[in-house]
Amino acid sequence: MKRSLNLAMLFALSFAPAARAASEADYKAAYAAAEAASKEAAGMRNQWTVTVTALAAAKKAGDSGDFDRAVAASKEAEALAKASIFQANSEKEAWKAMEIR
Amino acid sequence: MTATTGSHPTRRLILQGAASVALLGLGNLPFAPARAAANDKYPEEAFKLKNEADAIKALYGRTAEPSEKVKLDAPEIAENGGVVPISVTTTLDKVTSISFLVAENPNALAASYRIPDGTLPAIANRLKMAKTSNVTAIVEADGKLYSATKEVKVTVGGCGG
Amino acid sequence: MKARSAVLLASLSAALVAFALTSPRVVAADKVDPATDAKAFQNFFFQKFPDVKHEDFVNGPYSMNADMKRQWQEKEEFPPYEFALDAGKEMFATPFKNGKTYADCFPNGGIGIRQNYPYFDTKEGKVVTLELALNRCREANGEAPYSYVKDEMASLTAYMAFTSRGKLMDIKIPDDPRALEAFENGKRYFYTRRGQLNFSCASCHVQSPGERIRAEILAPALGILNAMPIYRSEWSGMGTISRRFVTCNSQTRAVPLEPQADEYRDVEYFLSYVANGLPISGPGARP
Amino acid sequence: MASSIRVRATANGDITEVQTLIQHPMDTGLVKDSKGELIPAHYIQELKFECNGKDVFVANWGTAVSKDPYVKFSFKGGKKGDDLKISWTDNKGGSDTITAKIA
Repeated sequence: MKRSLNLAMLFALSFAPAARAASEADYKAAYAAAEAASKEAAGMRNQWTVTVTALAAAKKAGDSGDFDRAVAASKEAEALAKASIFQANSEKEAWKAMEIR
Repeated sequence: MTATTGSHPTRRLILQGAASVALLGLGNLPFAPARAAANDKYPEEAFKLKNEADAIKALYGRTAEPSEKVKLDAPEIAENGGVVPISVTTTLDKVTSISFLVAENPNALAASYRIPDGTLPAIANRLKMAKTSNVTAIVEADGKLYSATKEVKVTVGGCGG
Repeated sequence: MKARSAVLLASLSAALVAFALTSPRVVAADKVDPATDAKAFQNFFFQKFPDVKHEDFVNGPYSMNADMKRQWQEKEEFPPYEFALDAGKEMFATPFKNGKTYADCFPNGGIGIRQNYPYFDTKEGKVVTLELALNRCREANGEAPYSYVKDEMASLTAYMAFTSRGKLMDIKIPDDPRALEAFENGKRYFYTRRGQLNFSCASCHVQSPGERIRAEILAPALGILNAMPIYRSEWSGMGTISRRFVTCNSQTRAVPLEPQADEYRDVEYFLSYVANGLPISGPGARP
Repeated sequence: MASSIRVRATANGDITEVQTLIQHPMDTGLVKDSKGELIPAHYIQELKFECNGKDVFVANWGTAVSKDPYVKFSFKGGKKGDDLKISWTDNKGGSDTITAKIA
């Protein structure tokens, strides 16, 4: 259980509150970063459902012009995607610890 | 359903009359034996009532007293609220009707069975339960009502989506 | 933001390295040895639950809890999968448009063979599951394939499982490096944590079988596929192995792979092989 | 279409045990479908068993009876080979009936 606490800490810490009102450019950049991370996670066949929903929420907020919420959601999606990538990489070896021998 | 009411208008009116008398709370009046056994018509009203006591009154016109002679078998924790195996047996004789009620369900009355003579007073069935609740079996024997109650816990399964 | 996450990742990986060093079995024997793995796997459960009869493990949660077992036995008197079974029997006998039937696609006419599935197809170099073989049979006879997670596939596999009831699981791993790799890949999938809840199949079915996850009792991993396909009260319907894998993934908030993806075929191969010697009890009824 | 009623009636001595499983959705009318609309109530209200011209069991069901409902009871007076007529009607006027032989 200790490992999942680290993971939860990682993705909780990575929310960055946006200081000033976000512009469309901020949203586009944040969304692009999130999308790239999400694609990478999917490529490793270890995508999380919450990443997909956060990304969708970001797009919806972005399309409706609410760029503050869109940037926040994009950041969250990116953090989740990164966490799932980290999980996939660390599990490449970590699974052996639980294996019945 | 409608066909039957068409052909027996008088009987239906009598029943509605009797039902309204019951609801007026003149419960202490000794009811005409016609209400003694659950009559053969589908007890529409009883199934619509939310509260358990009202449903029993609407169905049998009296209240039941708990009895050791009624053995209700139900799980401690239901493996799934949608399929809860519940059964009842009783050593009482001259049983004419058995019903099952789930107090916390949207409608308390779940099922009601007519037991013609020659049929053994033992039934197993599978009921749905909305949430943790008391399950009660009612047995009508020789014109009197007996009951047994057991709590069955119900929760959602799985680790969440 | 960049500096903070770098520090964080560094601390995390440090913790991980420490964790890896302390765990006793850090040196993994690289040579894949399914027979030893299966023996170790079975012994783990036999020792963890000494008073559960070996063949009882195939009854999943009901081998772990008396109150649940009683509810199951009551259901088994007239099981809810009865309709799927009858439908499957009828479908199995109904000829395709070209006059052939499923019996022409399977050894022994498809009767009493479920215990040999999944098998490793040396021509294709991949694991072939019963569900895949059924759809390939349909396509070979000009019929549209069934969905892997819907009732038709469940009915067919229910009937085929029923004809094998009581036979012992008998999965073979040919002496072919690709077969060993498929077994290892299945084992890796089984133990790999995924989803935001960070669970692997083993987190629930090895570490805590018999315990509750809300209302449900967790089934032991040993023999967990022997009862497939299952009628689940929760779905109030039948579930194939594919449906079970897909829903388990989404419960841990991992995006499921497409049904019959290589990983799923391999993990089914692993789980079936380590259950060799335990009886087929499908179709099953579960909470 | 095969009948929706599955029945096992076995007589031992004077007592016949009857088990029935009926294929029916038993919708409560309180459940929403994937599109969020309420699935209308659709449940068996009455299930009748007759043997040798006499009602041996009558079930009145509400919406709290499980999907693909099951019921088990026993009665005296039936013997091997007798006919057992089973019929149900639901709140939408649907119905089905079969006659089974007591084994």
